[in-house]
Amino acid sequence: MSFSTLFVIILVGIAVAYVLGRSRSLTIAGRLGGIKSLHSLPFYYGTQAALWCAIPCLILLALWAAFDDSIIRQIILQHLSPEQQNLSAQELSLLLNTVESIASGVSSIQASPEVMAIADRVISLRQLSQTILAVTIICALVLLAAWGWVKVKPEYRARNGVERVFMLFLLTCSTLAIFTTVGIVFSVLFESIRFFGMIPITEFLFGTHWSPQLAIRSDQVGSSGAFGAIPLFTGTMLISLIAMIIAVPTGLMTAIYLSEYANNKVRAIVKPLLEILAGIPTVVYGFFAALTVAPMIKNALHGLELPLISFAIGPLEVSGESALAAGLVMGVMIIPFVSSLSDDVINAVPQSLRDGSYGLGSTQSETVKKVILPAALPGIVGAILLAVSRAIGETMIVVMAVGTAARLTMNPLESVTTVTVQMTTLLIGDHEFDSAKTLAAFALGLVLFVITLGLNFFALRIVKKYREQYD
Amino acid sequence: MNDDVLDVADVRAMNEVVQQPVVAKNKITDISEITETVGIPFADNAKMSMRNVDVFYGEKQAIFDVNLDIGVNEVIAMIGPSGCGKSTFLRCLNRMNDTIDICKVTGELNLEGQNIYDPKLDVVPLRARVGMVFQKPNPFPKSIYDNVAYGPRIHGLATRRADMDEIVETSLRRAGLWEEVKDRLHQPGTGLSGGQQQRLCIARTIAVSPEVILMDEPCSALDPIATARIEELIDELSENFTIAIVTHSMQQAARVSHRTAYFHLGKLVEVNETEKVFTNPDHDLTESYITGRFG
Amino acid sequence: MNDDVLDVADVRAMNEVVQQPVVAKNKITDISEITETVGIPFADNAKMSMRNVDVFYGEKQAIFDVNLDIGVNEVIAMIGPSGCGKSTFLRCLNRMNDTIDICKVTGELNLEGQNIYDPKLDVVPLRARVGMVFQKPNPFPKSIYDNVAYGPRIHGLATRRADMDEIVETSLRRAGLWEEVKDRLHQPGTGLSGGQQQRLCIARTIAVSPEVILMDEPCSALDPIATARIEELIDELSENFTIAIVTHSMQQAARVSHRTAYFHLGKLVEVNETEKVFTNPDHDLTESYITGRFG
Amino acid sequence: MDKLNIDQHISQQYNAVLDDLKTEFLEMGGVVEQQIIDAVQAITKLDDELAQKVLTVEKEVDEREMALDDLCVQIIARRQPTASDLRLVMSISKATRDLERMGDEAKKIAKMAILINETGDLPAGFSELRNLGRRVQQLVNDTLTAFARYDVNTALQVAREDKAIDKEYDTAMRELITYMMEDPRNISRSMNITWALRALERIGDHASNIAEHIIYLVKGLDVRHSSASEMQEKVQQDS
Amino acid sequence: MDKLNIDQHISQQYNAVLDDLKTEFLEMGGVVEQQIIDAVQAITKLDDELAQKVLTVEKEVDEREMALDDLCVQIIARRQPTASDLRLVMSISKATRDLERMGDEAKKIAKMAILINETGDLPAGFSELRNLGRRVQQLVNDTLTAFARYDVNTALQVAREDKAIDKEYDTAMRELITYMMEDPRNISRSMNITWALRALERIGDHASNIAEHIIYLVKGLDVRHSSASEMQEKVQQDS
Amino acid sequence: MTDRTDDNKLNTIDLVNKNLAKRFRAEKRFQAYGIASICFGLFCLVFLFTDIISKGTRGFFYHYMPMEINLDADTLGITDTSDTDQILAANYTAVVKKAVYEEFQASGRKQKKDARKLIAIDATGYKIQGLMKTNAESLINTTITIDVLVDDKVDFYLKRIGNYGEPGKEYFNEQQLAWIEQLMDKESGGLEKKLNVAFFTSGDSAQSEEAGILSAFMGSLYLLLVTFCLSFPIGIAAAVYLEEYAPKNKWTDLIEININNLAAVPSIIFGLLGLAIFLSFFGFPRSTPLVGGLVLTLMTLPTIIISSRAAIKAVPPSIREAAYGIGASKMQVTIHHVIPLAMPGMLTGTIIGLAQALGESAPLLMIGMAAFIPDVPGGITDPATVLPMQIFQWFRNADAGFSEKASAAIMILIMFLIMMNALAVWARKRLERRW
Ligand SMILES: Nc1ncnc2c1ncn2[C@@H]1O[C@H](COP(=O)(O)OP(=O)(O)OP(=O)(O)O)[C@@H](O)[C@H]1O
Ligand SMILES: Nc1ncnc2c1ncn2[C@@H]1O[C@H](COP(=O)(O)OP(=O)(O)OP(=O)(O)O)[C@@H](O)[C@H]1O
Ligand SMILES: [Mg+2]
Ligand SMILES: [Mg+2]
Ligand SMILES: O=P([O-])([O-])[O-]
Repeated sequence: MSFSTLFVIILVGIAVAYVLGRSRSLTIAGRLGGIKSLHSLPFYYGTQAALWCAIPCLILLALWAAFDDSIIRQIILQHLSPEQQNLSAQELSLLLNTVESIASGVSSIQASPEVMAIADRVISLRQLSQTILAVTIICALVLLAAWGWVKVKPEYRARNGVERVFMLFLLTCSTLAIFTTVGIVFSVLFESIRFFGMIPITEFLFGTHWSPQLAIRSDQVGSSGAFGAIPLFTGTMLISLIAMIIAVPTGLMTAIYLSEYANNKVRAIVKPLLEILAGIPTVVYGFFAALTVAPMIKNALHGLELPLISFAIGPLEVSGESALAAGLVMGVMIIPFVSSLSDDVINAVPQSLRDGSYGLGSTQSETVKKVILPAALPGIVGAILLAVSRAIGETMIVVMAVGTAARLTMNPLESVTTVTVQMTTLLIGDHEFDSAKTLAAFALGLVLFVITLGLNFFALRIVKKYREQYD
Repeated sequence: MNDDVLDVADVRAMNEVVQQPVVAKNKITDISEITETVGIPFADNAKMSMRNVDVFYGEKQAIFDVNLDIGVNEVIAMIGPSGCGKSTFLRCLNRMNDTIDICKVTGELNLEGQNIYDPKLDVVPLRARVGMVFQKPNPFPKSIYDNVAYGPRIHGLATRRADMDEIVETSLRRAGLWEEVKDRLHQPGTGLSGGQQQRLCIARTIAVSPEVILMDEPCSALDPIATARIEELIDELSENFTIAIVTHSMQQAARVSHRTAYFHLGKLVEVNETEKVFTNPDHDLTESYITGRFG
Repeated sequence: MNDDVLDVADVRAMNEVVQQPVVAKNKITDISEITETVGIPFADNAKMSMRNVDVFYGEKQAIFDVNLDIGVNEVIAMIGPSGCGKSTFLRCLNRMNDTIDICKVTGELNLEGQNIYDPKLDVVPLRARVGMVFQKPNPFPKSIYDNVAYGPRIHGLATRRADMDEIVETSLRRAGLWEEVKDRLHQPGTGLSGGQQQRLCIARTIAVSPEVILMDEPCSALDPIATARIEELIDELSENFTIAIVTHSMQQAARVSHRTAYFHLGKLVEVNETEKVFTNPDHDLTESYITGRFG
Repeated sequence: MDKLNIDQHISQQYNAVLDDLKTEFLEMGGVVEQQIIDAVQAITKLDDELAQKVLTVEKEVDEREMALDDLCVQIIARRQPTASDLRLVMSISKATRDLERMGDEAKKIAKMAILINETGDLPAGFSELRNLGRRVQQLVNDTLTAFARYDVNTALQVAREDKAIDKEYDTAMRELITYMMEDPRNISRSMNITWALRALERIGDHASNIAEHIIYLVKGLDVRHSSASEMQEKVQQDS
Repeated sequence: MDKLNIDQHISQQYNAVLDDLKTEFLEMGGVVEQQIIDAVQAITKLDDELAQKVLTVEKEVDEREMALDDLCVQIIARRQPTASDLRLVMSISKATRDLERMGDEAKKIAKMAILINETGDLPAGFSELRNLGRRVQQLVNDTLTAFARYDVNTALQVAREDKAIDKEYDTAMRELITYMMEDPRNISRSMNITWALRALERIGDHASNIAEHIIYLVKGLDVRHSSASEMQEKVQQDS
Repeated sequence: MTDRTDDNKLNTIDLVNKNLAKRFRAEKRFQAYGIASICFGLFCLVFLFTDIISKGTRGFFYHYMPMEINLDADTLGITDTSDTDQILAANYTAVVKKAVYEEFQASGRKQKKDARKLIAIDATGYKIQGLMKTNAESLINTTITIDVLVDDKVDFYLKRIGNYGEPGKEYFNEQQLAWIEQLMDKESGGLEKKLNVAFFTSGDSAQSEEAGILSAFMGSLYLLLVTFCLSFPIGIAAAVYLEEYAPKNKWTDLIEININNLAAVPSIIFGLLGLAIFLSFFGFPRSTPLVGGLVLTLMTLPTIIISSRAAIKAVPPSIREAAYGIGASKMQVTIHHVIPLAMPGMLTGTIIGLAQALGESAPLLMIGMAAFIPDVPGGITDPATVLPMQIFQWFRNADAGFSEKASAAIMILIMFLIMMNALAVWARKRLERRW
């Protein structure tokens, strides 16, 4: 019997246990004069019985599924002929793969009789395993259902038991977030440590030259490339800065206008429209930035002689992958992010403050500027910090619209590169997993994580503090 | 035994027959019969005078033909069942109703003879003259000083720092808060207790030297001790300001006001000296309301 | 002229000297001096009896050594200044405080001789015996019928539909709501007016036939008319239930209760017949509180 | 919607308590009235037993007075009455005192009856006593009825009638003094009659006081210390 | 924090109103006391002018009574007093009545003074009148002081003293009757003295009533209709 | 004092009036900024949409040309029509080429080569193979007329004829241009622009004219399925635990801070997580919706938990108290009251989270879902790609034809998203309750 069949059998068993437990409790209740004489409602007795069945059986099934193959493999390995046991690790795994494919009937290749014998053995072992499992589970189901049935007594605290299980389930789910964070840290930490074993951390953090491409040829003597991450961070900062310059004033003013000035009709139309901007996938923005905005900027600005600037540096030079394009588009993407977060905090400012201000005879803009914004300021700052962290971590727009040349510049018309772009370029495609080049991506990831973590931590603290003010 | 003597049975029987309240003056069962306000709705030295005021929320009329004067330095209380239009009427007096789109006010509302609903009139200076204190204390999340200074600042009432300091101090003193806060003027106003906050709001209102102060259930969010303080304050303020107060608590109206106006379903039923209203009101409805025959 | 005669000046002078309240019984200025409850905290036919109850919120003690009996079918009112621990004490009586993590209760609290803080005791049946009505009417967003039927359902009090119908009808009748809602039992309970909602909540509570009903400021969110209805209802319910009610309104305590308990800073200062408390309380603090000398 | 019944308090209990108050008051009035009748009968018929009964009933009246006063205080403390309810409570609180005083006076009459009985003689003044007794008794009855019915007109009539009774008392007094002067040995016993007459007059005064309270109760007008015609005027002005 | 002053109402106004009430009451007491002194002086010295003054003051007393009653009703309607405050208001509302009655009795004495003056003769009983007058006057003074000081002991003393005064009155009465019997021509005038004595006795009674109100006010005990010793007992039990 | 006040009053009103004009000007300016901001936002939206629509609509269409093709058994190299192997392995391009030469009357190597470049030979070959598979018997040695796809460059050029500079023209020489002209002029049987059905029904392809979005679409669908099945129950359970059960201590604070932080961790970091944990550590198969779903589950969980918590918080505590007050147990309170009442908010949060997941690409980049996957995945463990990745792939492809396919795919993706948002709105409307 396959796992899925067994699974269905277990489900049926659980259902039966539930029905049995419930009906028995009802019978008992009938004898004793109503459900009131039971400790718990019949539903709980049923559920308790079902849980008795479900938990052990499902655990058994899961364990079996997890270790089934490796145990069989161990058994096979022990029964290999001596010469087979002397094979190199690679050859052995090749052999085992062949056996596997024969046993599962994927390939009909004719192999050597020994191999065929092993395959046969695997098949018979598997059948045996399945049978044992099936028998165990069915027995367990019957026994546990009976146990659950016997357990139904008027004074038995079924509800309390069920509730404890329920709570454990909830607890497990909530700890997942911690495991995720731990997972993130672990998944970047070890690789990063290895990376810093190859490249000194100071060079990585304070070096101003980034050219990991040099390291492609691992046979090249003494070539570890240049891993100074400063240009990446300045690039990231430049683009984020441009994005924030676009997004913050626009988003903020939009939020203010919508929540304070606009009448209901306008708000009902404009707000969801702007929220569409937030829902558009970043890959679309990237596409837009690379194919529409970047050429447009280039066409518009390239060779332009601005009165003051060109005096110093001559006609403008605009790169086809300018930071400006990516920053602009990122800014547009972040507008709704800023505006809806600010909108929330502005709306959270109690109406009574507005009334108070109007009641003193202030105009609407005075109320906004002198009462509402100061009141909402911590929240708005928090919102902006969250937006910044979003901009820093943004990947697809920059991957699509920004070059890979790491240049240490603050000129928005030049092409720069960002942390996330480098991470993707370093990891995409199949390189050796151990090369400094690949590991550098993890190190970048670690630094990015730490930076955004810091920002978020800061932002969340501010937002939280602000929320408490009116609670 | 004399048959004429009132014995217990007699008394019971008589009571059965006379199951009626003490008074049955102008008995009203149909609200539409109320056409005119009884008592003394007018004043000789009117600060504000309202004539034939109707207020509509969209199609729905909330105030019907109200005529009322508010005298100089008078405390007038407005009472009545929930939804009778007290707040609506009060908010007409400094056009706070303008913030509600569907609200329409007709009739004549004069502040010292000037029609406040004159389309040419600007609400900003009007609200500086007719201040408002709200149900829930709503200090701005600024320092105590800035809270009080806010009004004078936006209206440009003080140019020099010293002037502003003086306005702030005077206002806080008048609101009976100075002693309690003078050492922490630059701490946030939201850190005060509820009653202190409400007094701060009053200080903020009087800082722009209004002539009239409107209060909409100013104590309903406060505990009894703070309420008593505010009531005390209202009494003191009435020396310099004209005050109109809406309250759900008849006792409060009884305590603080000079005259009491009773609203019922949007109509102004009775206005009288407070003593009179609470011991011997003129109108049957007022009587029934204040004796708890309906809410 | 005889010099002995009290003239106006004399009177004034005398009043200056005798600037004191009428009574000065056991004058207390330091709360720590209060050690024992004055009046009659105990009852012969106690439904619930509390002995040496202390309640802590973390480090902070909110209730100090309270001893109190609640008699069968008695209405006991708990009054006192804000934050004195009325709600805290009330919520001990059916262990609603369990929902607050930091809250710790010590002492003996008995319901008909059974210690309700016995660790082996299950709160679920306890709360079915000691029901609670809250400050704000809080009907479930379900139909009126389901609101009332919820309790009986989770406690398995009725198996057949007809039984349940009967429980629902009886409870609504007792709560004085049946006539008003019988035609719309399947409309949402949230569609009722505030007062009706509160009565629905009372019906919901009595549907599980509790023995004791706890009410924490049940009328503070209601208008006067609804309040009066609920007070009326409390009176009727006291025929069958034991009721403990916390209220901020002394008048309400005066109106509805048989005995009144006065709390002060976590201590039970006085328990007495309500008449006595409101005309001639035994303790100075009670006197000062009810006469409005502090809030 | 909650329906509006303007005649009844929202609180039925409050209604019941106010009704109780009024009933108790009228009951006490009934007891006092009976006391007066008994006392007059006792003195005119020299019925010692009846007189004793009046004396014992006096205790009940006293208790009733205290109970009523207590109830008034209770109502004020528990219900915070206003307007007409407050006037009802205050009137009753004051009128109770008058009823009690009437009872006292009846007791006095009864005592006189016993005294006269002891000395055994029948001095003059009995017919006056009987006449005045009848009028006063009627007056008290009218007063109570006026109270029960909140009847201002009857109350005004009571006030007027009291003035008439005062006149009659004066006449009787003068006659009695003449009689005393004629036969000084009887002075002591005649003095008893005098006191009884005086007691009847006081009862009339108290009835008139109650009438004033009725007017206050119904009209909210304080008509004390005004003559009957002034009262009439004030009342008419008001309505 | 708002500081707690247990002696004062949170509302200063309420305090002020209650103070006002008490002051007004004591002022009225002062007026009545003066009236009594004047009346006694008028009748013992046969001072017509003084007697006239008493009569005119009576109007003021009446007005004061009505004003005080009005104030009591106002306070109940506007402040909802409870406990001691309520007892204060109720006591004053009742005691005012007693004061007014005292004034009335003083007026009666003054009237008698005028009557006696008219007839010109000085019948017997003046010394008794003077004695009783002095005692009653002192009693009234004590009563008012006890009220002003919320002094239960003095109040109890007043109650006891009243009983003594009653005794003295009885003696005086008996003497007067003897005197009348001796000289029947004087009956009419002696009757006037009788009424005056009686009035003084009544004043004492009213003072004793006020003393009872003081005990109610301070102790919350209704000690009416009990003897002085019973009162004492009750009061001692309470504290 | 009172005198001073009176002075003040006069002063006040005068002062107030004096400053009025200035204050109203400031008011007007401020409003103008607000309107400008909104206009900018709306302009961006409109610009973005017009840009994408104008580029994308072309991607849905393609130019076809009806052509007569002679299925000559010899040229095909088929000897036995019942032999499937023969049918499959037949030389279909040869017949197509022959037909093409005939169509353009091309002769000579050069001309033939030019002619071949105008038609999608391979695609046509597959098409004929498809026909032959079912109907070899009857079709062999006949001449059929089918719509053949033109070459993607031709298509590109045709779509832009008349545009400024006629982009694409540079791909062709004189001869080819003449032929194209000739085809366009033809009365009937010439070029025809038709809806590109293959775009919807086929997977990715190296040839832009054959590339379709079906595999990516199915990949997205599987991915969403996995994400939904995991994140919805787990998210709700976690939210319920944190709001209803968790005691307030360091441990729960830690969980809370963690969740809030995870919500703002850059998505690419989740990619690293998936790469290190699921692929390297657990050894799950690469490029599968299963792994993608797991990664996106971790990524969307914070969103769902946060919005669910907000929804649970919005359930008035009074409801809980009410239930506790009549003796409901914690689980009963949660299941009977809290979850049903919070459901609209939870669902909205979930759908928004899923919409995010649908548009997400950076983490998938890390776990190898950027691979070239022409086959439509049959389950969650088959290698697959998703719509945003497909767009990214096509965008990076130098071939001009892919760019407009990418635009078309974007339109599909956005439509998908809008539908999901509409679903959220609908669900909220449907489940919302009044209190
Ligand atoms: N913004 C509004 N839109 C529509 N109707 C309104 C609005 N505000 C108030 N109303 C209606 O106008 C009437 C009067 O309302 P108002 O708030 O003035 O009553 P109120 O006497 O202040 O009641 P409360 O004592 O409850 O504050 C009510 O019937 C109410 O429903
Ligand atoms: N959950 C809690 N955590 C900590 N302290 C609390 C909590 N609830 C109440 N307290 C404190 O316990 C004391 C008593 O509070 P409680 O709510 O019982 O007062 P109360 O008499 O009901 O006041 P109110 O009349 O304002 O309802 C107060 O000092 C309060 O600050
Ligand atoms: Mg209002
Ligand atoms: Mg509380
Ligand atoms: O008590 P009186 O003196 O009024 O009879």
